[in-house]
Amino acid sequence: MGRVRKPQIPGLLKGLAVTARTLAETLKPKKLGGGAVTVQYPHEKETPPIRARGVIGLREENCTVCMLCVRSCPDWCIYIEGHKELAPPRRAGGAPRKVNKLDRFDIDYALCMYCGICVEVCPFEAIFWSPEYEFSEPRIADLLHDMSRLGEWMETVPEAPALEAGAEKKKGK
Amino acid sequence: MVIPLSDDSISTTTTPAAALPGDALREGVVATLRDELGADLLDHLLKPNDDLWVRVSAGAWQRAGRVLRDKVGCDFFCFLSAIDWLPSPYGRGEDDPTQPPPERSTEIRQGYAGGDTRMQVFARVVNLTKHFGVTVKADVADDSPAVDSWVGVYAGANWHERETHEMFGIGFNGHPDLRNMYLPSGFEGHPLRKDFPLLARMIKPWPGIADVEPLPGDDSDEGGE
Amino acid sequence: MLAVEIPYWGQSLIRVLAGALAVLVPAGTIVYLFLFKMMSFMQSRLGPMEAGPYGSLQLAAEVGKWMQKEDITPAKADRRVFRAAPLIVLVSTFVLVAVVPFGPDAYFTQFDAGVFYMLAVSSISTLGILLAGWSSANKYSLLGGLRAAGQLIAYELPMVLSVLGVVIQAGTMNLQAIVFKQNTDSIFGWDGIGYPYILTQFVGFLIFMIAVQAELTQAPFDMPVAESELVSGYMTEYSGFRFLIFFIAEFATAGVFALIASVLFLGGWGVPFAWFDWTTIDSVDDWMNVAGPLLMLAKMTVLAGIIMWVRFTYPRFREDQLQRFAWKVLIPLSLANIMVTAVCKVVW
Amino acid sequence: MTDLAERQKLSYIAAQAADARLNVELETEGMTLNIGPQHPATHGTLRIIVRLDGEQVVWAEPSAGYMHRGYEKLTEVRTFPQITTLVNRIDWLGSFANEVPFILAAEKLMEIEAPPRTQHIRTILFELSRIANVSLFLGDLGVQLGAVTPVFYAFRDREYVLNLIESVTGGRFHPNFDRIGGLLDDLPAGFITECKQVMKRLRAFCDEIEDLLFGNEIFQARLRGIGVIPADVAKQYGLSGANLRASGVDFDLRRDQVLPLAYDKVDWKVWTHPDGDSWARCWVRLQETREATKIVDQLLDTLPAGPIMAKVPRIIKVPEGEAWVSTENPLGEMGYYVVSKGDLGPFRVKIRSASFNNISVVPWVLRGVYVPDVISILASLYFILGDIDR
Repeated sequence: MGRVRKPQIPGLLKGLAVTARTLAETLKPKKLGGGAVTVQYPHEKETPPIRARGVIGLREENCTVCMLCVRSCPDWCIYIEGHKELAPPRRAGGAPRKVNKLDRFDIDYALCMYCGICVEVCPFEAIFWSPEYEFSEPRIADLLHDMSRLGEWMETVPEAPALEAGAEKKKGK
Repeated sequence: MVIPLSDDSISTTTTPAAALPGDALREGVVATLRDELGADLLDHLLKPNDDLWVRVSAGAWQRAGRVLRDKVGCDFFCFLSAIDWLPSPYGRGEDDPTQPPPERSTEIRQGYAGGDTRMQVFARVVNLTKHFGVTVKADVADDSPAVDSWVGVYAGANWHERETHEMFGIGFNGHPDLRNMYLPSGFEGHPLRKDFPLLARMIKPWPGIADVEPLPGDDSDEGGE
Repeated sequence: MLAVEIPYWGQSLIRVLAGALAVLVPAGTIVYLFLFKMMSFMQSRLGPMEAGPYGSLQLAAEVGKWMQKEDITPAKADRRVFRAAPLIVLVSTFVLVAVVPFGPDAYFTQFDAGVFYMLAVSSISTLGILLAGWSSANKYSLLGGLRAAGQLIAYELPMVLSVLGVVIQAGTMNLQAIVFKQNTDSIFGWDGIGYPYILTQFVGFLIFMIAVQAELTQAPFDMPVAESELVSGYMTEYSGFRFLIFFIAEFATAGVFALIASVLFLGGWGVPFAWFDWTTIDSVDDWMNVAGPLLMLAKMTVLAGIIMWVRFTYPRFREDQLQRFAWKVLIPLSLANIMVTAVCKVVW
Repeated sequence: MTDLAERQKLSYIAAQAADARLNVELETEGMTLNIGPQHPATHGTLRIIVRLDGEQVVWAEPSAGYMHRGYEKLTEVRTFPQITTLVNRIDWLGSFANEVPFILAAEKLMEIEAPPRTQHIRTILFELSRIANVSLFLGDLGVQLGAVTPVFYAFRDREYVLNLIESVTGGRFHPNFDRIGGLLDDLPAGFITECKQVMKRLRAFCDEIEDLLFGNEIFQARLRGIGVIPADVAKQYGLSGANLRASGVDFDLRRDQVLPLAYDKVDWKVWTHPDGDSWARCWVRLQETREATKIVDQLLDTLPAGPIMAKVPRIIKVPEGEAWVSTENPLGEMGYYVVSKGDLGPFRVKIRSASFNNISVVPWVLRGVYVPDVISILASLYFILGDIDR
């Protein structure tokens, strides 16, 4: 790297060699390790990593309407409504329990910054990240995903990845 | 004209024997400033192993910059800005618009190295060879907020003063070109003053205000398991 | 000579159609092969893949797109000049191709001042570019136009001088005769590959190709278009159909210059006449009228490939640097080349 | 050094005097050219107004603010954990590096220190974002100077780095991974081996760029001796990062301050160049990218085991006080002056971004240069619009 002046190939030729090498590399069949680095998108797709923040899935039955996610959202893009109702007692003969029932859970992806704070603060494992990314819409209003739409994303949520050596087990999720 | 260029004199340095500043060095800086500025050095705070804050009078603002540059060796200009110490009358915009606004303290408490006025300009300059920085503050009068410009001392202060001028409404005497930098020229108000409302947080109510609808005829707050 | 007699109007029609073909086929080849594919491969991607097999109809799609676009003339532009400028550039390409011989009988016209004519008309495009830059009422276009004018004039000179070496060696300015010479002469009695002038005029060839690169305003000489600083220079204000003309003219001119270079330095349409015991132009078999154009196309592709390869690899010169390069390096070098050629011509 | 700058200025003065003589004869008048706000060379919406005499710049004035988002105001209505998602949009190419100084400032006020494993991972991700950022600069440099190919190589190889960042943090551009007291999560399995391969690739990329651009004679002719910024001017304007080091000032915040990051655990070099011209700035960045890959390699080898979170209260309230923390970001010194009043959110955050200072030298350095050099000098100063306007 030391720039010692000694006779060397002119930089102009070296540059031509670099482009020619890449040309040959791209023309080489895929089987031999060549080919372009690009992916022909609608025909073939890359798989995003497990942790990729694509879209948020909702496990409705876990939600206790605690409003933590709504209140920690920096963008104010989550809207929750809920009501209390009586549920049958756990043990026979017990008093009926009061539970919070979710009426509305909307996330406005037009506002969302994909920061993940809501997923992080949720204490009841009700919302998760899914790496799914194909949900663009021609109309901006359609980016507001309601409870059922968010519930459907739940099917695409992967298991959390294994951790690198030396990591401590994480509590919670 | 051909300009000869150095080619072989490129230098690299490896991880040093951390010649990092001690607090004694910073005390020396305070002493120098006291010598040069006298009574215009109003206050200072030296946090051990952290940093040095000094407060000078508004009249000595430019002189302080010159002393820091020439006598203390802080020739690297880091930034210049201002602080409005008035607590925001709007909070974080999370109030319920249907309720009367909550009581908020209007007490002005200045930070490190004290202060007497609502607004302070502050700047930071660094000594690159001895690796320490100084944060210098000055009070600006409430009725006519203005200090002398630093442009003659640190050329880089130009843009920072323009920004501070439009964001806080603080004047800089002797600045060559105190135009708006970010805002349109006819803009009214000074956005970074605390009493300037942030409209983005006013146009819709906070979704977090909503709460779980209680059971009919039930007053208790906490339900659930 | 061709066996069939064709009336004059028929000949003219054939010439016009063939001329269009001779301009558009190289342009299409260069755009698809090099601009779309080779550049993409050099950048580790595939380029257009959707229109037609391997994107081969992409150019057609692009032409369709440009034709649909609105033909905008800026309000303050000099309307007539602005509209005419791209046509002038395109016309210069067509006029230029007229002297290129493609076969023993497959030529549009041939006359003794061929080289002279070629060098003269190739500067017409400068006029078009200057007019485009001037009439656009845009400061970027103006800068681009002026840079182009300065650059094209500066590089005209080394181009002329580098061709002179060939002219001295061939002893003629007739392009057909230059092709004939290259294929009939022999190297020290050996006529296996004829005598392409690239062997003796290699310096001239290099200077010619560099000058061509500059005339075409391709990188590293693309200061007049310089999309990252002048936003495509003189073409900034053009859209739709007229931009398409500029676009086609750029690559068609590249093709035509590559054709000319192959005529001057690589033996043109001919194969060494000794292979088939031809002695004169008239004794060449008729099938050369078909094989010749194909051979020319192949040589054009190789040369255009080099032009494009350089274009995709190099950063651009600054205006004053490229002027200095032309006046202080290329012109003295080509003058020396002429001297040496002349001396050798006299000695041998 | 200064000698060189003076000579350059003298040559400009001579050139201008010659032009002035000529202009008196020809009675030309100047032309005002607006470069931007929409212009390919400003990669963003920066506007530079230049007054031209022929193609020579008589006077230049950048006009920023087309992308001002008011982050300093926005931080005042957000809580501390919410601000990381905001600040990683300042320099969007090296976004993780934006979060670190803010988190460090908050930790300083709370008097907590992240565990060693976290410090290591923070440093690794910090250097990865530097590589992602500067590799794009190296490619973009080619485009500004008319070479179309390098930028594709840059995008190609930066993609591997972004994939790494995404596999750890979940976000390609906006990781939002740093937390007060630690990190959101640990590294996923297989990261170390993959990262090492990518670092090898990136070193190959640096070699390729060196062959394609830095070794190219045209490239050198375009950049050497152009846009010279002497050391004292650089310091006065507060230039930082590679721009400062290219002027011969040996200062690097990774080395020259005590921060809870792992830079003191590895063996690395600070590169400086004495010339202070455009070439020196580009060259220093190329060397820094190489150096960063070596830092990452060493850190991966010495990654300590342990927890990644310090003991932090569930609801974060930062004690009253003021703190200044700056780090050596890809673009230069990025610092946060955080004032807290013991609330959930900060009272005032002054964001000191590198590009704001770096670009404020433009009126000084552009005087007397030619239009093509305007572009190359701007490219070599390397700014990101979000980092200027905040």
